[in-house]
Amino acid sequence: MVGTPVLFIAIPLLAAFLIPLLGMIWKESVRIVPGLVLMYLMVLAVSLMGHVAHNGPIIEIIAGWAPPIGINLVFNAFTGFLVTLIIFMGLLVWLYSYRFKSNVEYEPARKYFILLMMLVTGSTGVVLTGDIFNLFVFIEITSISAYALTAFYTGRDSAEASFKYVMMGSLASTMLLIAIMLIYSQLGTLNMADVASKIHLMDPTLKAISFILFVVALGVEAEIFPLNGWAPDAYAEAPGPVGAAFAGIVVKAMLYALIRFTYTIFDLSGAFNLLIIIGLLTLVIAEVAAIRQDKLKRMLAYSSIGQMGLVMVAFGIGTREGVFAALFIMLNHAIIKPLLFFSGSYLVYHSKKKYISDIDGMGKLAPFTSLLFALGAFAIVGLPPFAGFWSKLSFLVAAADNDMVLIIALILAVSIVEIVYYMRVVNRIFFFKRTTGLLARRPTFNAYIVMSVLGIIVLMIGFFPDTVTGYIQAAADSLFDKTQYIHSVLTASIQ
Amino acid sequence: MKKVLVILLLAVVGFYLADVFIGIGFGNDHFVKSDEIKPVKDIYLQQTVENLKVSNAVTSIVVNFRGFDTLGEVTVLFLSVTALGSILYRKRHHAGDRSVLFSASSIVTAGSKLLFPPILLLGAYVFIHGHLSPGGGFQGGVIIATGFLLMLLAYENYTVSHNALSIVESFAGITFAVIGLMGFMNGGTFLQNFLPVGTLNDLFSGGIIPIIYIAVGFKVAAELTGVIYTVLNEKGDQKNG
Amino acid sequence: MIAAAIYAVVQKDLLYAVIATGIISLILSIVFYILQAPDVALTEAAIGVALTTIVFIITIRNTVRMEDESDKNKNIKSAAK
Amino acid sequence: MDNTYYDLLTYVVYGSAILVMLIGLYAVLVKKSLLKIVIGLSIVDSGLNLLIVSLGYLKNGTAPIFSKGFFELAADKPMVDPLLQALVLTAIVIGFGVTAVALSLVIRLWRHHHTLYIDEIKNLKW
Repeated sequence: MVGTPVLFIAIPLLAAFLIPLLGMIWKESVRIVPGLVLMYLMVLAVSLMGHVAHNGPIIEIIAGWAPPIGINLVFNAFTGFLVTLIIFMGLLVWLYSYRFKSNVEYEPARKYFILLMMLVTGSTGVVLTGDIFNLFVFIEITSISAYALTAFYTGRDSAEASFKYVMMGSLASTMLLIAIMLIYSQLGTLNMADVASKIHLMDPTLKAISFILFVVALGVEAEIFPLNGWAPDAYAEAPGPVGAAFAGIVVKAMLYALIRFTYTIFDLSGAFNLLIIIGLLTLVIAEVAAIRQDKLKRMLAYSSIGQMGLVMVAFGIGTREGVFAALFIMLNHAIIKPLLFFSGSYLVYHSKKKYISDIDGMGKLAPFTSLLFALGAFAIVGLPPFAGFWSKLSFLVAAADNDMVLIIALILAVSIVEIVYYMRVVNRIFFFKRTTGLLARRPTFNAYIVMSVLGIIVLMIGFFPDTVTGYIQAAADSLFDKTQYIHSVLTASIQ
Repeated sequence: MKKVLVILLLAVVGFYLADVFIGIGFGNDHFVKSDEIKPVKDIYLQQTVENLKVSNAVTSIVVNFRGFDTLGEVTVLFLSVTALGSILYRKRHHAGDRSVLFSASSIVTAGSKLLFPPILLLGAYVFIHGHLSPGGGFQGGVIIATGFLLMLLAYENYTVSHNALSIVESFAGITFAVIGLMGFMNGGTFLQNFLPVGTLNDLFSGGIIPIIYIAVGFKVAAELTGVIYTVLNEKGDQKNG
Repeated sequence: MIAAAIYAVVQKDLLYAVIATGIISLILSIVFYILQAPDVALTEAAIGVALTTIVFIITIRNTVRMEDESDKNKNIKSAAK
Repeated sequence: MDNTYYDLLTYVVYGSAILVMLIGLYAVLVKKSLLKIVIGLSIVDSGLNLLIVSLGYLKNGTAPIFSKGFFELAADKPMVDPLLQALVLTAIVIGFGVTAVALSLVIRLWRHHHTLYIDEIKNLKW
């Protein structure tokens, strides 16, 4: 075997503790080491994915105590898929911000890269862990890094956005802790698989209450309406790459936790309907809000929330096809949203207020960036040859299989809204006259690479969707196979 | 009438929460009665004595059974120091421009000087004996940090070297992670004990538990001192009251 | 403890409010001790009573002492600026 | 000790823990001063910790420490839940970390606005 899943957590932590020491010797190392760590983890993730495809899930036991007693990490097709995605996004964000931060002094740069690495590590931990309380700890790691990254710029509004985030986040973690305690007080265990196998013994009222607490708490972190008060501000005020990291990394991990609770741990029949209702509300309200925004990043943030709503609805369908569609949308969102954030933040780079109207006529000044932005916009609304089309199609097919006509109609209506506001922006970029005297900023070399890679992936998924559907199908199957998950965890022993 | 609305909402939430917890009951076995349920706490208590030879069950859980949580927790503290530094960072650094809480009299300064070594000693005692008596890395680390806090408050120009803090912090953190990785020796798992456990109630017992707790103690002490130091050096632009 | 909590919320002078939260932690740590949790009691005493209170007090020193909710207070402050 | 005494204690302990949490929550929701909000958050944390520890308490229980005295004096007494205590330990430390970050944000906001009054800071939509 090449390595074990625990290295996903241990190596970045070791590096994070080492960086202050290395920084005293060689200052450039604070930028390079996180990247090297992420590259190594990417290699590890890919090789473990290959291993899992042939030999089945890997259950990592920690401290030598088999699952109900100790903490364990689960690396199967589903978690592996998400981990690979998260680390890949982390790597791109690192690459993008590597030179972006070169004008920043040593101290903040060191902190920025440590925080970024810990954001990735925390999210990876959330996805991998098989223990409820450990999940809480990793959520806290992720959110503290996120608070600090939101407030990274010393402008006046970023601290406010971050404060809002801290408020919501710590109330959410209080609720999460109460829910964990309710489960423990009844079942006497904290292991996810163990809880899942015993949940039918739990008092129904308590079960419902703790489920609702989980949904609310994780909903705050996964920007689900009406708990997403923090999200647009945090996206808009955080540095460009961090906004992309939120969309591509943090939200994915939190959504994973929510899904894990709904699908594996709880056996409530009403849970799926709850997901559909929440998802639809999120979707409709976020898209309507997005069309009213006058700042580019806020518009993207609301669009991101809307996409999360769509994912929730897809998960709420509750069939294998639904899960497939949800994962496909998540994948596309994780690739397209960062592309939009990266290129968008260059388009409004010199504009003080970051209004959408400031990008009029950018198409001539910065053709490459504008083209990529347009590509992202086309892809996310689901125009045929691009990536978003296939995920939306699979979603509609899954909904149609279950005769959810109303939902299909609603989704199509919302898609039109989405098309309207994205096309408005694209229209402004290419066909409006430049009104402000602001110049375009040339992207750095690394930013070019990152955006091109993302653009190529979008095109690749668009033209050859088969390259990814296999992995997604395997991931969906492994999420669905609840008994196998429980069995493989509870019978795990030291290799 | 926002206040009334909020109070009403809170009353409803509180009622349900109280209802749930009173239903669970206080001071009795609250786990569901069933053959399938074997609360892990019983296993913990049993294994603590039999296999780990550690007196303090809380320590054995924090450091061994759920050592991964502790690693995460130490990371949270590390992150909050980093976050503090990043949030409060500004370009011009006013060195020695510290906010003074009160001007200390000579009694206070002399007293602090006198108390400082015993506090450090107490902290060290608490974390070295973490596996035998109440206390451990966190508690001992916090006690040491309060010692530094006392000195920082009593002496206006008492400084702690930032580099020294981060060296201590890094080394302690690396120790924790490396001991964790050393668990892989002999085909074990992350954080697995690889040292002989000794006998119950001895100072040298419990395998890697005391070592990890000492590392945690140093790390927590360095981190909390760092938190206080960073905040203390942050003088507001304008003072009021 | 409840009285201290209410006092902490109602009190306009933030310094007293912070000290009230310190008192909550102090009572809490005694309660923890009674509930047979000496480890938690020790942690709560050290973190809750000492460190949190001190960090709050330093923040208050760096900002304002009064919670300015009334217009009167605001006027005084803008006059002082 | 008899059972009615414990029944009464149930209401007292849980009641006060939940009440403290609610008071903190009230401060977070209603108060207009940023520092008061942070104070409220830390009060919520305190109440939560009490709630969790009291959940682990057992009648006539003893602390989960196998000291020499335990085997001599209290070997027949049940031990209170050590796991919940370990979790609270973690929760307290994490709570402190979050409070410190929140307070540093308060200082940042003060630097820019010279007020902690929430209505004057609101640049973004609340």
